Amino acid sequence: MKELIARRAARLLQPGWVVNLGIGIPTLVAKYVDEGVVFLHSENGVLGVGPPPGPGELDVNLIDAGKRPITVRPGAAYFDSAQSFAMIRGGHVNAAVLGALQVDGQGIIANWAIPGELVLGVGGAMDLLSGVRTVIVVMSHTTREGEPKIVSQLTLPKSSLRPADYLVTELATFRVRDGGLVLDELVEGVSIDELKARTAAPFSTA
Amino acid sequence: MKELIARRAARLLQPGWVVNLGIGIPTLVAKYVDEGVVFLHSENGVLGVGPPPGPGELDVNLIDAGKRPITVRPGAAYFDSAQSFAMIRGGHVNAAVLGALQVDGQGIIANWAIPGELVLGVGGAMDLLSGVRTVIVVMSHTTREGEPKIVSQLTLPKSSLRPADYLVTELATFRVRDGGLVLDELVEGVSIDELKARTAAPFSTA
Amino acid sequence: MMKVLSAEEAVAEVVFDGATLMVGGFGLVGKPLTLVRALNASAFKDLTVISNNLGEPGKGLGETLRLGKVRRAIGSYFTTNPDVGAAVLAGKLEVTLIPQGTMAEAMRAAGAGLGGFYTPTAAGTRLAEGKETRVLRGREYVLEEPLHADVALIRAHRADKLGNLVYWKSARNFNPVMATAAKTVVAEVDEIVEVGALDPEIIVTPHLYVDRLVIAKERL
Amino acid sequence: MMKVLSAEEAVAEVVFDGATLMVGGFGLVGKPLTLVRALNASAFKDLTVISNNLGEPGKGLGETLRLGKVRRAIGSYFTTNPDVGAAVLAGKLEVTLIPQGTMAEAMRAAGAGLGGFYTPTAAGTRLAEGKETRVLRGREYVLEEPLHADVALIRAHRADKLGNLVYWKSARNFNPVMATAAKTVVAEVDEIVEVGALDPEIIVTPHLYVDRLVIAKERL
Repeated sequence: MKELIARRAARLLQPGWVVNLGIGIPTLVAKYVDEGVVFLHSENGVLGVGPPPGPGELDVNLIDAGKRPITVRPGAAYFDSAQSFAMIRGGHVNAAVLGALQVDGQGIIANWAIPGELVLGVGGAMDLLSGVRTVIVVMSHTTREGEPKIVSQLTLPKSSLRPADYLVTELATFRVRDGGLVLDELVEGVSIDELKARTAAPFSTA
Repeated sequence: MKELIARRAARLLQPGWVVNLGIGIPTLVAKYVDEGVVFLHSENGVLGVGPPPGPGELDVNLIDAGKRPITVRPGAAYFDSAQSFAMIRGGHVNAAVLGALQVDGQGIIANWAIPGELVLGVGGAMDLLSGVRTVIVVMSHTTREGEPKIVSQLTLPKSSLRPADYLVTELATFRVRDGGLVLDELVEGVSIDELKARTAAPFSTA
Repeated sequence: MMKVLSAEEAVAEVVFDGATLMVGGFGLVGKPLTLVRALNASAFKDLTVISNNLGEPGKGLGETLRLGKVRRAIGSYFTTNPDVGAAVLAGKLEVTLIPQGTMAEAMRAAGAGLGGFYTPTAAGTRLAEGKETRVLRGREYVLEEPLHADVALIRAHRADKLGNLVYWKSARNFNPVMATAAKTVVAEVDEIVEVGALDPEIIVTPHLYVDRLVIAKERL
Repeated sequence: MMKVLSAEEAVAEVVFDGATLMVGGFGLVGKPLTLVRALNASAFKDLTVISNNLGEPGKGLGETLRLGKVRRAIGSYFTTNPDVGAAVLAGKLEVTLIPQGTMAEAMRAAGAGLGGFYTPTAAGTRLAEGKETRVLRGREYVLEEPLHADVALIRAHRADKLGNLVYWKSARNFNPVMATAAKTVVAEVDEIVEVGALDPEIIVTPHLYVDRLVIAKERL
């Protein structure tokens, strides 16, 4: 299911784009893009992330934002955290692929805090949402308990005032347009009634 | 006279200091410092300015803020204008030696604009005054017409709310302390009465 | 791969009447002279030029000014070109003077997606008139807005074919920060090398900031 | 020439009870592990630690926390060390969470002498509560203050004897910006080379930001 989501999210990325991939399902997107055509940005200070190191290639000081060892592509560059986030906030990163806990009917995302739990991490998620040109949310359509994650009203704290541009689940891809969700693509074998039953926010089909 | 001022200003610079020299008399200070001990910063993006190029050393793309060709010392670094002024404003430059048109009795400086004339240049003077740790003003004690340049009230627009720390002229060196001028050193052969006659602001002698 | 164009093609593609241009350089050092010549040969007009200075009389941007293409100039030091004062007095040019460090920082703020910043520079002076000031932790600061442009014409030393840039000595100056602050960035370079030929540790301007490359024909 | 000290000497010279320390690194990469070990072996306490995270349980700054030396932690991501949550619940640790980019920018603002800046990050969220917000040109921004420290403990790859620094791959991260934001900066490096051995074009942290050098004894 995760692979299906990642593969479909990857199709939204345009040649030449600089893309930041979050932790979790977003990480899997790397498998489905040509790193010579799409450039991967990691907010800890790398542009041009390549595949994981092969035997003998490991450098423990070269990691991505998920703290996994990486390699870099030819033409890569290193920079510090302030410059990295300047790129992100300043709109120089074409897209971010991010996970989410909830998304509302306007595309507003909750992906960092759970009420009642001690919140000890935010990382770069809010910065990415504030600045990248296209935000692609990838997530399972429902929680493990089967509850809709696409909701009319967020019950979790929002991550930004800025909505996602695309929302990719194992059932469908939505686009956010004029403050509402628009169904872009239904996964083969999923009926529109099933999708509606598992989605707790309205969406249009054109 | 200029050389005398420059030589005496140079004595205020401590070993290990990073120092920015303005245009005019300040430039001459470089002749009286050991560039291996005092590091010269130029706001167009050079730390470690060395002497003017000798025969065959000229690089037209290596200039200081006064647009004169320079060389660099071993251990020099280049950086962009934003980083250069971040250093200046952030207090990482130990001292600036600047010229002035007028200084008042509190050490406030006017060095950029003349009333009634079109003002078309400010450069980095205001940034230097806002951030460097020690400001040393070097100037002739009076105008070409013999009018005092140290005045009780500025008649020219001020350059900053921040006063100078030292004021070096061909007659004396003053220190600014507790909001007033204190005579630090009288040039040999100058009497205190002569100094007072040519200075239009009060100063203390201890 | 980055588009490599002639200076004339690049100017024709990215500039337009009424455009706001950033032009790199401190004096003539680090100035994209080939691009400026192409700009001067073009028919574009009503330009706002953001550059530390406006060249020397009839040289570089000084020629752009003489050709009547510049409606407004934003910079820190125009004193070296007497044409600037004459144009202002003749009502042909509007000049906005900004302290040099504030100008560089305002470009960085634009490139970094900030809404504004408080700087101590110019607080209490004539250059803060009309600007919001504020005392923070006992010190007076001036609120400055980000400084954006439609196009940046910059000068670098070497580019790789992706558009990663390295500079040459003090010709770096405003070029890297301008590359972050404009919608479209054209870099004039001495040489274009293969991808991978520049060490990732030494790249000053990563390729995501650069849109077009032009080979320099004019040198100092 | 820069003072070269052992990690123990450097910590003894620059740290004090109640000090605010910036510690470089993203996870353990780019973390000054030799200096952190010396800090852990010292008697200093009541520290405020500004670092993206607080290591892993019992490792690096995680050990500093276990030793009860940290009164307050400022960072963006403490989730990987469960000791942090336990210490907060036990009332032994105060945590301030800041978005990672805002943290880096606040350090830069401190190093660049700014009084504050407006960022869009976190506007409208819980992390903006209690902070001043403002709509500028139609967008909501949060006012953030500069983030200063008494001491920065940073990790670089090579230094020259003046203290100029270059870094290694993604171990650069917060280190250069922390070097600008603290009163005293100690850099732990793999190697110290002669003055002039580092090309002026590739120096990331010029020596004016650095106060002490220490040779790294601990490696990843």
